[in-house]
Amino acid sequence: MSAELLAVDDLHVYYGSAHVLQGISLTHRGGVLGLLGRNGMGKTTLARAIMGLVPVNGGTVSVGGRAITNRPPHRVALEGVGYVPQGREIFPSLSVHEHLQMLSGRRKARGGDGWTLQGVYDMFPRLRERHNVSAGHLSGGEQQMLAIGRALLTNPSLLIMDEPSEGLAPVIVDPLIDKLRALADSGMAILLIEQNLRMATAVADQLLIVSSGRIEASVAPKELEDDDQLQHDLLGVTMKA
Amino acid sequence: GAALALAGAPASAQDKEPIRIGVMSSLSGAFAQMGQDGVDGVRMAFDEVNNEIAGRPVELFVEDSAMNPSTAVEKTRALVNRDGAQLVLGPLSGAAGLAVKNGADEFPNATIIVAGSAAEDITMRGIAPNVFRTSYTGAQPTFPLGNYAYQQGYRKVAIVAEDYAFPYAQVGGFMKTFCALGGTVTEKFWVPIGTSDYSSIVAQIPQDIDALFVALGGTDAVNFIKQMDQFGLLDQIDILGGTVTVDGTQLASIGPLMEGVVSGSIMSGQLENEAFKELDRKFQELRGRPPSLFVENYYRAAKWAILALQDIEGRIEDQEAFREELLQTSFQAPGSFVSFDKYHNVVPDVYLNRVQKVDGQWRNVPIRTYSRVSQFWTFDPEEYQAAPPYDRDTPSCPG
Amino acid sequence: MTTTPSFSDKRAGDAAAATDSLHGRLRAISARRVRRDLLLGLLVLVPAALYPLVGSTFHVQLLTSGLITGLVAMSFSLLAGFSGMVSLAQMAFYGIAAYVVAIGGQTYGLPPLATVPLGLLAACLLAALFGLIAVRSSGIYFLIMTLALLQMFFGVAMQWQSVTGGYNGISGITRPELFGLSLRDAVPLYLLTLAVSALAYVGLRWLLQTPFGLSLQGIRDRPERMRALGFRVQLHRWLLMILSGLVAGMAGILGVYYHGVVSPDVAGLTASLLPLLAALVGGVSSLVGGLLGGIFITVLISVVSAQMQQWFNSSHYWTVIGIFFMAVVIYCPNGVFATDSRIRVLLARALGRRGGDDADTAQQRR
Amino acid sequence: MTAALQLHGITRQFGGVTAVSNVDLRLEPGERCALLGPNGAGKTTLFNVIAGDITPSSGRIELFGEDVTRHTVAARVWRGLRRTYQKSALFDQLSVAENLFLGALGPGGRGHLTVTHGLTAQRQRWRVVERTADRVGLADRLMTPAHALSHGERRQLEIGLALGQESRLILLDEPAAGLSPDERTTLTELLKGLSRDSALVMIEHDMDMALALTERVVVLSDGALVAEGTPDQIADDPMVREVYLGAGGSA
Amino acid sequence: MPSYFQFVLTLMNGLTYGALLFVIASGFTLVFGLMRVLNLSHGAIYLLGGYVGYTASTTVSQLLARSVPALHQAAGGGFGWLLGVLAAAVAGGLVALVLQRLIRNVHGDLAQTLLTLGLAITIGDLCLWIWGGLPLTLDAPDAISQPVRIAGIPYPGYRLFVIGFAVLTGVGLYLLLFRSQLGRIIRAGVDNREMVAAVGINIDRLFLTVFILGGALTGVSGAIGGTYLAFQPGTDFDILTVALFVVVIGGLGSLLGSSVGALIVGLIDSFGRAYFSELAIFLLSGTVILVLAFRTQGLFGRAN
Ligand SMILES: Nc1ncnc2c1ncn2[C@@H]1O[C@H](COP(=O)(O)OP(=O)(O)OP(=O)(O)O)[C@@H](O)[C@H]1O
Ligand SMILES: Nc1ncnc2c1ncn2[C@@H]1O[C@H](COP(=O)(O)OP(=O)(O)OP(=O)(O)O)[C@@H](O)[C@H]1O
Ligand SMILES: [Mg+2]
Ligand SMILES: [Mg+2]
Repeated sequence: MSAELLAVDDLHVYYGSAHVLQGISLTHRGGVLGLLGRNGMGKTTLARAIMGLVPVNGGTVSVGGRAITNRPPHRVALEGVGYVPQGREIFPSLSVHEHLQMLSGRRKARGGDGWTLQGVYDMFPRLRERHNVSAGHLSGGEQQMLAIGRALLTNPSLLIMDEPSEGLAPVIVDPLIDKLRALADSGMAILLIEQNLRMATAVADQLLIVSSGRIEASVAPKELEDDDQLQHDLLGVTMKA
Repeated sequence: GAALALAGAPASAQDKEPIRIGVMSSLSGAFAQMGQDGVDGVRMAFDEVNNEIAGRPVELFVEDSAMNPSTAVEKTRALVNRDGAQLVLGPLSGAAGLAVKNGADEFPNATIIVAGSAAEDITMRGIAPNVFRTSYTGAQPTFPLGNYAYQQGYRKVAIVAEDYAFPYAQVGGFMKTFCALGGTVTEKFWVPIGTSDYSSIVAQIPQDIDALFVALGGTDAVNFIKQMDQFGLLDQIDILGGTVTVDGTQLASIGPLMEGVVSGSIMSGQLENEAFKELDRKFQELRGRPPSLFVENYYRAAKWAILALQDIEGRIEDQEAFREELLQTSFQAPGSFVSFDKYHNVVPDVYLNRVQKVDGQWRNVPIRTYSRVSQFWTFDPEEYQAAPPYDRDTPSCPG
Repeated sequence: MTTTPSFSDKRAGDAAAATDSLHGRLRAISARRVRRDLLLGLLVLVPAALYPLVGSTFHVQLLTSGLITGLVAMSFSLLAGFSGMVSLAQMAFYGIAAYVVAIGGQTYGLPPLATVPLGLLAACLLAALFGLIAVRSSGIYFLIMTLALLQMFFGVAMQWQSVTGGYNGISGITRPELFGLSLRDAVPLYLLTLAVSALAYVGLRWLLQTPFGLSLQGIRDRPERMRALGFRVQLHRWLLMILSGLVAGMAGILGVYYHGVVSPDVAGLTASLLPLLAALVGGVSSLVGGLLGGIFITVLISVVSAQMQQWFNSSHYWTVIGIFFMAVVIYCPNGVFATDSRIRVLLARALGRRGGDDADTAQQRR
Repeated sequence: MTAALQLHGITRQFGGVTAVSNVDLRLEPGERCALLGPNGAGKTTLFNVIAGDITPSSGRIELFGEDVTRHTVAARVWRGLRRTYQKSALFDQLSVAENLFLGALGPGGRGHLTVTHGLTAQRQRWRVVERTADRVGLADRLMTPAHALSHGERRQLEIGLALGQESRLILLDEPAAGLSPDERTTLTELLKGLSRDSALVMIEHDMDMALALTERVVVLSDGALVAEGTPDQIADDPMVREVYLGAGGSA
Repeated sequence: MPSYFQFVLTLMNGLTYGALLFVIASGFTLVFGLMRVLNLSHGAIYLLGGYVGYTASTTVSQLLARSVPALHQAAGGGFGWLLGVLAAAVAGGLVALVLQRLIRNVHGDLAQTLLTLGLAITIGDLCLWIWGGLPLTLDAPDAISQPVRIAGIPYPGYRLFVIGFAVLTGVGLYLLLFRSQLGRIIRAGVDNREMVAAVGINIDRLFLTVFILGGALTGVSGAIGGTYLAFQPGTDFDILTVALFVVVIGGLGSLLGSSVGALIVGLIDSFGRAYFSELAIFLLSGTVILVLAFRTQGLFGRAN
């Protein structure tokens, strides 16, 4: 297995005439890589480009050493990339249980047992309570849990999460932080896009700052957490007033 | 270039100004087969004269009136104003024919020979100088059928017919003669065109009637007869048919079920005259089945025009003379000997046909012929035209 | 007004915006557009009005017919493109106006001065009635509802024989005179149709750029949100439906003068299919597309049906039209006259440029 | 003084689930209140009931002293109620400016038709649009169609839509969700600066923001009101810690 | 006929006609229920199924009658008919395949719907081109067309067969839509195609499967319906209208809905014709309008 789980090289993406990704390069060798940046800077676009959900106009993407640039999304997923999209994107026509049923056992984990339906229910007990409800009727936070569970069931070796903490109550976020850390420690690589600074700094091993479709900086979480001036320079804010 | 050629070469047909003739028929939708038959008929007639009349070549322009009166008007304009036709054969459906006739003053330099449309008022209650009809009115072929029904001993008849103008007239013609003799029509079932399930009507057909008069066309006729059969009623009731109920188009698909049905038409599946045999042979060659009513109707219209044009040396530009000649022309058409009455409507023979198997094919075989049937039957034209037009309730003789 | 998203500095935009008020900018844009459209309009209208001097009677008639279909198509697009209501009932409004003019003139001998307003009124009333029943439905339910209503209209036209003439309808309609010219003649009727189409178009264009027009588009995109902003969604829909009935009614009156006949077939399959095809070929989100589409499809069908006969002795022109139509949907989803058709994008790609400007299209779709 | 909002025993069931259970709540004019609670507690459902998107199974809603339990959504808006949605509900084909224009056009207190909205008022309305766009940080995206916005930008526009007009009561459903820390700061400033003519209820999982902006906090759990108090009281309440804040959830 | 019998007969007729309508609408329901594509070429595929079924069954019957007359006699036309039904399924499936290939290229509900309309126009005209415009019907095999006596009245056996077929179709569809992995995935894919792909499922291929299945089912309904009712040019749009009405009355995408819708239309048609024949032309559209006026989402439709 190659050391580079994910390698993005000089990636360019356009929407019509808008040049949204302007040459992004990054490599991910395991653990949790965090992406931060203001709204509309191209984080989601990067995630979608990796997944094959938007056409790439230049540059390459490879996973585990295999080129997947502009491959159809299901091929990318079968390469072991899991995706928790921004805005949840659950399937309103299916019940909670059907969501999980649909995916459980489809793709085996590389080694070990892999995720099961029960595993997801154990992680988010709230979902077990609501398992018969049509997913469209779930509350926002419940949908977010479902979206995370859905991605886990594909047993990815690389998990791309686009703002997974959005809409989750603090009481859920804390265990989620621990869980993600545990996953990363057990060998799953995670690409985490976050707006929640606290979560990002707590989970990530390294943080990249995206601005205007480029990687502007790469910092260690500890460094960012402690340095108010750096926070202000890179993100325009400080974490605590 | 054309002028030079004209001056030099001997005047062969190719060099003369062609006679442009428009053909309008229903070529899409439910009447498409009948419409195509009509076009075949026209082409056969012109092929017989090698597409040439009095040394002038004939050019045909075919258009689809789509069963729609507005379209028929537009297509007449296309044929006359665009293609330069001075003679238009068609249209096929009733409303279309009526619309064209009522707007015919727009085309003073063209003559229209209605070849399929059966709406009475095309040649009644006011006529247009440039509109003729060579087919028939809705009631024309069913007057004798009512007569026949009474003579057969039927006294009580029920009716199943589509709910629009043509069947009103077919039923009207039948009832005018049948009721006049003392018969009664106990029940009329009017069904919308395109009705598919007749089972609830089949279930309601009274059991004490002597015969059932069915005036349905196309799939409606097929569905009705089929469902009568499924319910086992077909053998129990005598069936009389309208003009298009038992035409070749239906016989192709449910011939065996129709066996013995008697209907009134201006055409038949087996006639002794040469013109018919010729048409029958040629059409069999072309399509592998006997010619339908519509083949004959359009053929007849074309033939009529050819004869008249030949008599005036192809000078179709002289519309006055052409119309005059047309009105005077009479000839042996495949259906029967035909001529015009003073209302520009055809006076043909009417046949009562019975469905029989002839040489492995289901055909209408004439059992009775009524010669020279006028659109007014034996009634006084003035009185007839003054009477209210046929509809659901007129005429009526519930007994 | 190309707004390429500026990534370099988000704040830079604010400064630029501050120099010029939004209202002023929009006014300038719309003034520019009005000027452009006026010029374009004249460029189209003047030759169109002079066309009868050179064109044959038949071609003038064909154009008239195309414009009439186009008017109905425009009334369809008005509903479908600007408020998301795909209505199949437009020909009922056309039909009732045509019937009222025909019956008023033929049966009761009323002058056109009376029948024309009556016809338009009838079209509006019928649209109001249909609207009352249908506006609560949306999407496919609305579509089916209007289809059922159209069939109802067909049924009444067919069955109410004493008034409508039943299956045969009413034919031999006498046409009025306008400035001493009979509308039975091709050219005067053409000019009248052209004028009515142009007026209807300009009127609707104006209406759509008012707040009312914008509200309709909001309702199309997200009716629940419009409700939550306090709008009377149903009422807006209903009014638009009446307006579209009015436009279709105008077409109906021109149509009955053009054809000289009205019958239940106005609500039949082919008759209702035509404006639909016209609207689509022209692009549903464009009003002028409907008019042009009407002419386009009318001419196309006329040419194809005649040529299929001349070349192949075949009457199967619908196969050609059907295939053409599918090609339009696939390659020019916004109509054959749209600037963002797929063909253009492909061309642009081939020439090394990238597709159209997204920001621009949101503004220009009308 | 009449309350801006008064809920009497609001209950809402979905099949077997009671999403909101017998909630009584009174909100004074101009008051700022945070509605907290774990996921699925019934917060959004309660908003939907107040706004009229769903009817309560039982209970009564009063807006400014008037019983509006049976009123339509629009009728409540005419009385001064505005809201945002947890999942952005924008006019996708329209530009940001047009979206905001519709927000500003809303028929205010009368609910008459937009046809009658005279052209004279337009200039002023566009000015409102401009100001709103600036306030929510979309000033340089005015001509962009809404479907081409990023998630966070859509959230910004979502808030902008509700701020287009004067209001007397605003319901914000997780306004900060999806916003970057920078935009969050801007939003906090914006909300702080809102006129006191209008009361405000805010659902928010960003505790820093929720507690900084409000003077009263209500906590919902399993559909029922379980705690109520000032931000400080709530942050220290052990029960709230348990059901909502969790172990590390210090404010 | 005594009015009691008349009533029973009318009821039976309504039920059998309703069953036929359900069969006719089933392919439509499948494609719409799973794919949310409003397939306006449904009627055209039905018509094509009828024609292909007719040609296949008559050809096979003639061949058999000529080569192995004994077998042909014994089967009572059954072989030809069965083959006709199979051929219709194949034809319907093929058209659906073409349709799916085309529809992949267009986005948006309206555009997709219009594409199917274009296809409907084309197929309808091609059928006229190939088969001409004569009204045709298939002959049911003797085995299923013998009259059965119900309450002393002979009742057409084929109609009872259609009831059985409708029940089978309904159960099959239910299992497929709601009880199978395929059903779940397809429903998910319709909600959000991208996300289904992003969890590693080749959604395009599954969509194709459903289309072909729906097309085949429609083709079969053309052959089965074509044995019950005659068909000719124009039948395509009549069938489409009825299918649309049935499905809409029941509520789009609801299987229960379309079965109830079919029964309602069948019964209203039957009783309406029997007892209010003057209103026959308004029965169908009137029912639709009434239902939708009071339930804007149809009887079993859910608000989205
Ligand atoms: N239409 C519905 N049908 C069935 N259950 C529903 C429906 N709407 C909401 N619920 C359920 O009611 C509960 C409350 O939902 P609600 O959206 O109000 O939660 P919330 O407090 O806003 O949560 P979050 O913070 O996650 O947004 C949830 O468990 C949800 O699944
Ligand atoms: N479909 C689209 N068409 C045109 N432009 C788009 C489209 N989607 C996104 N954009 C633009 O691309 C840019 C980047 O968007 P993206 O969604 O990647 O941002 P992001 O960094 O994820 O922001 P957020 O934090 O708000 O989610 C934004 O300016 C957005 O307006
Ligand atoms: Mg994003
Ligand atoms: Mg919520």
